[in-house]
Amino acid sequence: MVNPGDTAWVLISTGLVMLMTPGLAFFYGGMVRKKNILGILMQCLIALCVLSIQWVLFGYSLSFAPGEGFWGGLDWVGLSGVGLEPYADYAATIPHQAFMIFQGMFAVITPALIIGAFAERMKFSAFIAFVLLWATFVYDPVCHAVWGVGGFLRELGALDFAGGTVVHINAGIAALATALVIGKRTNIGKSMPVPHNMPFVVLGTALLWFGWFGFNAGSALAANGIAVNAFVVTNTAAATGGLSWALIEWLRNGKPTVFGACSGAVAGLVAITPAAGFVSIIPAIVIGLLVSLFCFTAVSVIKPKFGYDDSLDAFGVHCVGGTWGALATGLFASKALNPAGADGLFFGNPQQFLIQLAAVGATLVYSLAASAAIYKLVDIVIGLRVDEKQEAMGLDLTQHHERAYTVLE
Amino acid sequence: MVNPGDTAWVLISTGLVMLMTPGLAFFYGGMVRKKNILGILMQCLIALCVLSIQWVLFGYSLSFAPGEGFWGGLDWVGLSGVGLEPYADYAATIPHQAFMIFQGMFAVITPALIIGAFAERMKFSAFIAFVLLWATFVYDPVCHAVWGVGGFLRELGALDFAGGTVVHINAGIAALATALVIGKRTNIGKSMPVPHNMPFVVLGTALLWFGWFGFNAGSALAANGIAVNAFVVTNTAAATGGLSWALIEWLRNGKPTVFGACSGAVAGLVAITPAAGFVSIIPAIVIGLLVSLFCFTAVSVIKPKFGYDDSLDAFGVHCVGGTWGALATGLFASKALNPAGADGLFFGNPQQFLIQLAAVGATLVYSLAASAAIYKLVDIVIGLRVDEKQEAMGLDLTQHHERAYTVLE
Amino acid sequence: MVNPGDTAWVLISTGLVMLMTPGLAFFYGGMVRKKNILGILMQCLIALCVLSIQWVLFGYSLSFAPGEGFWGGLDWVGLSGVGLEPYADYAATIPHQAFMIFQGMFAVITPALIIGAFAERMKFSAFIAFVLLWATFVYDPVCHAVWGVGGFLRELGALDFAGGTVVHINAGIAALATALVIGKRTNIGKSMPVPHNMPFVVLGTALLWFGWFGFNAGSALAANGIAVNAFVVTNTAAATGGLSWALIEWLRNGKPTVFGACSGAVAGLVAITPAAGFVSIIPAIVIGLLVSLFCFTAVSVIKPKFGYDDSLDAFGVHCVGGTWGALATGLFASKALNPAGADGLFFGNPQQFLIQLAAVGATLVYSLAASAAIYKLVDIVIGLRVDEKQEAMGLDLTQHHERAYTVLE
Amino acid sequence: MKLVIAIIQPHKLEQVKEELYKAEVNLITVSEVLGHGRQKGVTEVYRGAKETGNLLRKIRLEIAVNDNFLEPTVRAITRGAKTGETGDGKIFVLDLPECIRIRTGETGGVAIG
Amino acid sequence: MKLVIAIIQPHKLEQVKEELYKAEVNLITVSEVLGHGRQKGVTEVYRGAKETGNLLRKIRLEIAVNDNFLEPTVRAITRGAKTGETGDGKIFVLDLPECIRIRTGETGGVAIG
Amino acid sequence: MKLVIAIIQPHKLEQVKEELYKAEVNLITVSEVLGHGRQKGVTEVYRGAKETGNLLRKIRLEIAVNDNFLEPTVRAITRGAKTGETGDGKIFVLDLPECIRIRTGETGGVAIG
Ligand SMILES: Nc1ncnc2c1ncn2[C@@H]1O[C@H](COP(=O)(O)OP(=O)(O)O)[C@@H](O)[C@H]1O
Ligand SMILES: Nc1ncnc2c1ncn2[C@@H]1O[C@H](COP(=O)(O)OP(=O)(O)O)[C@@H](O)[C@H]1O
Ligand SMILES: Nc1ncnc2c1ncn2[C@@H]1O[C@H](COP(=O)(O)OP(=O)(O)O)[C@@H](O)[C@H]1O
Repeated sequence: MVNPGDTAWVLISTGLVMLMTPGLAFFYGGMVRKKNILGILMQCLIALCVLSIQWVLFGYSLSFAPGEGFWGGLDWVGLSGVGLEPYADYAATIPHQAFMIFQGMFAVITPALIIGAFAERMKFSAFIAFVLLWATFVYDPVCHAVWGVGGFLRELGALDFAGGTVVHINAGIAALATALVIGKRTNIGKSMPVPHNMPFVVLGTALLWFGWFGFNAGSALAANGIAVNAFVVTNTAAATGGLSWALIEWLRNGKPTVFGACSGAVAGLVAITPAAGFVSIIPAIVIGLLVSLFCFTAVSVIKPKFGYDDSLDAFGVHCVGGTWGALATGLFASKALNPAGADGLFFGNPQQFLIQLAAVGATLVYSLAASAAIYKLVDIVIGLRVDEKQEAMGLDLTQHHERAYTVLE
Repeated sequence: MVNPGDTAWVLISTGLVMLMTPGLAFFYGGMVRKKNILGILMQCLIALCVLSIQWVLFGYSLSFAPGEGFWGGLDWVGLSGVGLEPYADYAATIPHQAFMIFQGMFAVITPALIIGAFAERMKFSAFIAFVLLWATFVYDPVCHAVWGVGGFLRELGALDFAGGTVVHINAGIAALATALVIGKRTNIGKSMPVPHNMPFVVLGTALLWFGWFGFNAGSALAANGIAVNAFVVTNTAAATGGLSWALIEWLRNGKPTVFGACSGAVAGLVAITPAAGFVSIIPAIVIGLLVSLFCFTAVSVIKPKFGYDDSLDAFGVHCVGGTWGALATGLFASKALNPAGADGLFFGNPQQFLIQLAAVGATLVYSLAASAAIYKLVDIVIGLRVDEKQEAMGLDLTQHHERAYTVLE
Repeated sequence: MVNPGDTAWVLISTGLVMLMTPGLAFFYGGMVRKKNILGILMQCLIALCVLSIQWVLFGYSLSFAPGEGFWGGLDWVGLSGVGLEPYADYAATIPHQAFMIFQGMFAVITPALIIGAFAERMKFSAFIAFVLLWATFVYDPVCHAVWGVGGFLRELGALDFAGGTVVHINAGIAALATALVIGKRTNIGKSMPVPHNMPFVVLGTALLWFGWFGFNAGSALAANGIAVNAFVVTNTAAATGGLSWALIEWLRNGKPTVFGACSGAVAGLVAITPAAGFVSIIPAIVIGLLVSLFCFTAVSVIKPKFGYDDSLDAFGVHCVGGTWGALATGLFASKALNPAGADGLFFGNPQQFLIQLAAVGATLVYSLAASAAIYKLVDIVIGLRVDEKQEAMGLDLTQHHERAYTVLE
Repeated sequence: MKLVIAIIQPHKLEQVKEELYKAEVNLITVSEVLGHGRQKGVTEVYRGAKETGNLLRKIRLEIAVNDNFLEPTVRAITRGAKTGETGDGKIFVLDLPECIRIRTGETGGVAIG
Repeated sequence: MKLVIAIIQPHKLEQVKEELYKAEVNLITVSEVLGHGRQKGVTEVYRGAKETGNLLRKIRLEIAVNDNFLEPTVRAITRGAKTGETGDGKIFVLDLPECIRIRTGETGGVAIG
Repeated sequence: MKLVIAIIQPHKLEQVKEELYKAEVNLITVSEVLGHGRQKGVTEVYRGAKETGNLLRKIRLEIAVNDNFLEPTVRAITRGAKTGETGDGKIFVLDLPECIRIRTGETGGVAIG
């Protein structure tokens, strides 16, 4: 039966997750140069448009219709059979469409996360093609595998509360694939472009943090104790992640930066995502403290060493943070907290850690391969990059015939 | 009896609708020139202040006290008799004041929508007078006619789920009236002023989209299936509207713009508003796809042809989009979805389409005449326009003795 | 028993209050000079991080564990014993941790309010030390005294619905203490620095207003009539405060300003905070109208006269507004509205006014003394101020090695 | 050759540009500046603190011209920018001994246009 | 007539303006520029990538004066802007053959003030 | 002494700076300007209204040099800024009769560097 309290919670959580895509747009948009911010904002906005439609037309069906290990099938195409009564296999106390639209917002933001990797140099037409293909052939299957009835990682017993594998590892490794395929921005190297509007980065971080309460605590699909636990550990991991990154910078560079604190907060949010319904407060602190160490290393040590141009660190934050979170779930999960979950290594069940490893590995391999293939395909058919002159002029003018800011008046 | 789940949903929806007025402020504020943004922000902010007070003092009574066809009367002045128990004629499971404050936010944003029409040239004192008069003599009666117990369009059977006539047609046609009365901005024509801060336009769009979930899904006044349906179709129509506008630009001008995608998303939200509780997903897609065609034509073809200066297209988006939405409700509404509604033309009831036409017509005629009269009156008594020198210097400095941005330090 | 509707409401309210800290960051950040905005944003962000952690580790225990008059003790350190079942002494229908995290957001924003007093000249390292000490030795005890089981002002019968004493007087008087201890910014006086980004001030105001619905209406800890009442009076007082400040300026300076309307709205929100669950609509209007008079006087008359540099008026708005609100609660509170409250002076119970006076006095004295002592201590150990050259260059570059905005590209 | 620097009112830019095009002066460089002149600024007020906004927004034009274009240029600017009220601005004329077009390496009068 | 161009530290603007007013130089044009000089910038750090912020924010003043005002102007700027540390900036003095007041059409020395 | 003013493409700034450093010209002042030249701007479109973006973003360099540095400076700028397409920009060279270092009061050629 539909419970109004649970429904209210899932609806507002859906709104919060929707707000994360504009949040991400400002988070990323503040980081690029003035001439490219509209490129970022537009990619995020169009992802929201295109993928909202893809989801109700067939994405939801591919992901959640009861089906094979990898593929939900086409039974629920156009939402046929997806009504206003609960569908108990997913959520017993809210209308089925509430579950559908909540999940839809995940399907929107996940591909949008990849934008950070190829920022400042990708053609808009190619972006639309890519995002649609990626959602259909990477997001939907991985989502089904982990969360769909019959999904093979779900059957395996992999725990992913709100999207460590489905969202962050998946998008993060795709980010690496795309960064490698598209290649570096021209003329960077000696002097890296500097974020053109740090307050926008902070605004984006704030909206992401706020929205993440819906992302994680909404994933309980009810306004219950598990939702409250998820809310509390989400906030805690964000806080420890933000503090931790700032402290690492303080020790290493002499000063903590706003950019660092924002990055750390987001990393903490990423890492707690798969664990939020399964771990309690002390593990959340540990997860948050360590994720910034891992991500900072990826971003400030590994990336410069290998020289790939993951422009806004979509791989360095989401894949690295998501992997740590998924594995940490295998360490810290506790059935005492959530009987629907499992015990992790530290609660006497090393098996779970191995399952988590397997789920991470499977996601990494599939997503890396499929994302690279799709991206390459788009390159061949449409061409990924704007030409050098356009890159110099910026995406705003060349892809959208607009400027972000006027200089006069 | 008060249901906590429904109450939670209506309260947070109220918060979301409140946020739409600042959202609108940034949406509009980003579009004007640097020297006029504070003029926009201030008009929106003061509308929020003044109309919040008007509403609790007498606006709510005029609109919703059980009364005549056009006028709710003064029984509920100062909220007397409007308590914390439910008032079943409007909403049986939430405190009466929750319904009151939810509606209050509609009464705030509707007049604020008109600001787009006379942006960059109106005196602040005249604005306050106008907004107060308009709310009292246009918004409150139209609201009563459509939604109030005893309202004549309600009796007629007109469907308006969340404000197609009451909010968008009403404000949109008033926008045209005011644009015609106040006249064009000086020195525009050859080169139209360019939006000074596109990221603010995007921020505003994001807040509007987010807030609109409260606007439409909150209008179910309960956290039930109808709310979920409204939520889903709202998101879908926004997405299709945004995509559609971008595609139209792509075909017509060679490139899709961020401004276009934002405009389209807002147009989609406008159009789905009257229909949200009565139509399902496929009609929502149709409504969203077509609204951008209509609004694009209004804004980019009709406006330049006729030459009125509806500066930020309050008429072109809200009146045109709202009219389409109200009529589309008469086409696509379905009792199978919402038994409290009616069947539309495509569900075998052409009658409903005629009722919708009548409601649209009545609103257009009344609001056009009354708005023009009020605006003219304010012109005679106070004077609508700043003088030419003030217009050249900008409203920020001349109306508020402030500047939006410093240049140095 | 856990009620999903109440839980949904408290969770989303917690999210709303969390959003107030970034809201405050933009409210304050827009007011400072370009070179110092990141200093503000970082202080707010790190306060959110550090105090979120302090709270779950020991702050919540100090504040709310059942204890002495001033001190909650250490029983709930690390959230031991704070579970997912309700704790009826605080809230009978939501998980105990939901109450904990809701209160945690208050513990974050309260110290962040003080930032306005010492903006543009404080060392970041000193800030972290101060904020941690202040939260532990000022916020936690005052919070316990007023709200904790066994707290001495609670026993006394002082009414503080959502934090007039605990939050606003407490932070506001601390602001005065810190402004006096750290001294004035250099080179101001002849020409006061001008807000560098007024739209950010408006954005911050909007987020604060929006979040305040959670702050006040969430303090009902249930989605019931009291929550609705709190919501309605909160919006009303914000509106009247904003309008009132604008009108005062209009009369006194010839023009109403956006900055004034924003300041007034925030002042109205401050003043209604302690009263929100105890007073009805007419008192809310009175409270909002008068608070702007008091705060305007403090900010524009008293501050210039005495010459202290409370840079962004944390004292002038929060202490003055909070004091008026706490006293007004003693005037206007009514048991007819909320039986769990008390009657105020105007409802025949002068006693309550005296109790409010006592609570205000106790908070002022304790917080002033303790805040000054802590601040002085930090000065001795770490040093509060950046040196003059750093102040001239700005906190962004010198404390965080970052700039907010790029000039080129 | 001369380098003409003009300080004008922001809202006059469009008109000045038009007049310049009519005078066949097509190449210009524009920037935003703040000016303090005889014109009194609007008093700005921030939380009661009054600022006699003594720096007003202006537009600065920089135009390199051959000598025979000097007079038309000055006249075009004047036509476009004049309102007759204080704040209309100034035109400064400097000698310009050399001018180089980066694209071609051309120098002197031919490089100007 | 001379055109004085000065590059100064941003936080010295108020003092320079004051000194100029004392010297009865009231008409100035101000803009924001970035300067690279002997002064070392603060290193900026973005996600670990260090930028030796080699362009520092400066203020550029442009002041047209009659010849007899040149020295007072230079001295006023120096008094207001000097801290004795690198980064204080430079003053450049150019010959100004002509000056026109747009409002009145006046030219030469009388148009400057 | 000479005052060199160069208008270049924004994305060429880094390269120009490098070339200047190679030529041992280390002191420069940079600002953002809008330019209208032969280069056609990208048409901008706002809700269907087309703007022939006739003012393009450019970078303005101001470099005071001693006479013997003039040629190397001009050459360095040219090397760094040239793409061979319209929009590459111009270099203007003015005589600079006097230059003062604010910090020390030094004047003339020694104050330039
Ligand atoms: N002698 C000067 N040196 C530098 N800039 C000047 C000078 N005189 C005027 N200006 C610039 O021109 C602008 C307009 O000057 P103003 O005196 O207000 O106009 P008007 O000469 O028409 O009365 C000033 O704001 C300033 O930027
Ligand atoms: N030769 C020059 N050409 C152009 N600008 C210069 C020149 N020398 C100095 N500047 C400007 O003056 C500013 C201050 O110069 P700097 O060498 O740091 O100061 P100081 O001479 O006091 O040591 C520089 O940032 C630059 O903007
Ligand atoms: N005569 C001039 N006066 C002022 N600025 C000029 C002049 N000629 C060129 N410029 C500046 O140089 C920029 C580049 O000029 P443009 O004609 O586009 O390049 P090119 O000479 O390489 O074809 C212009 O945008 C403008 O800012």
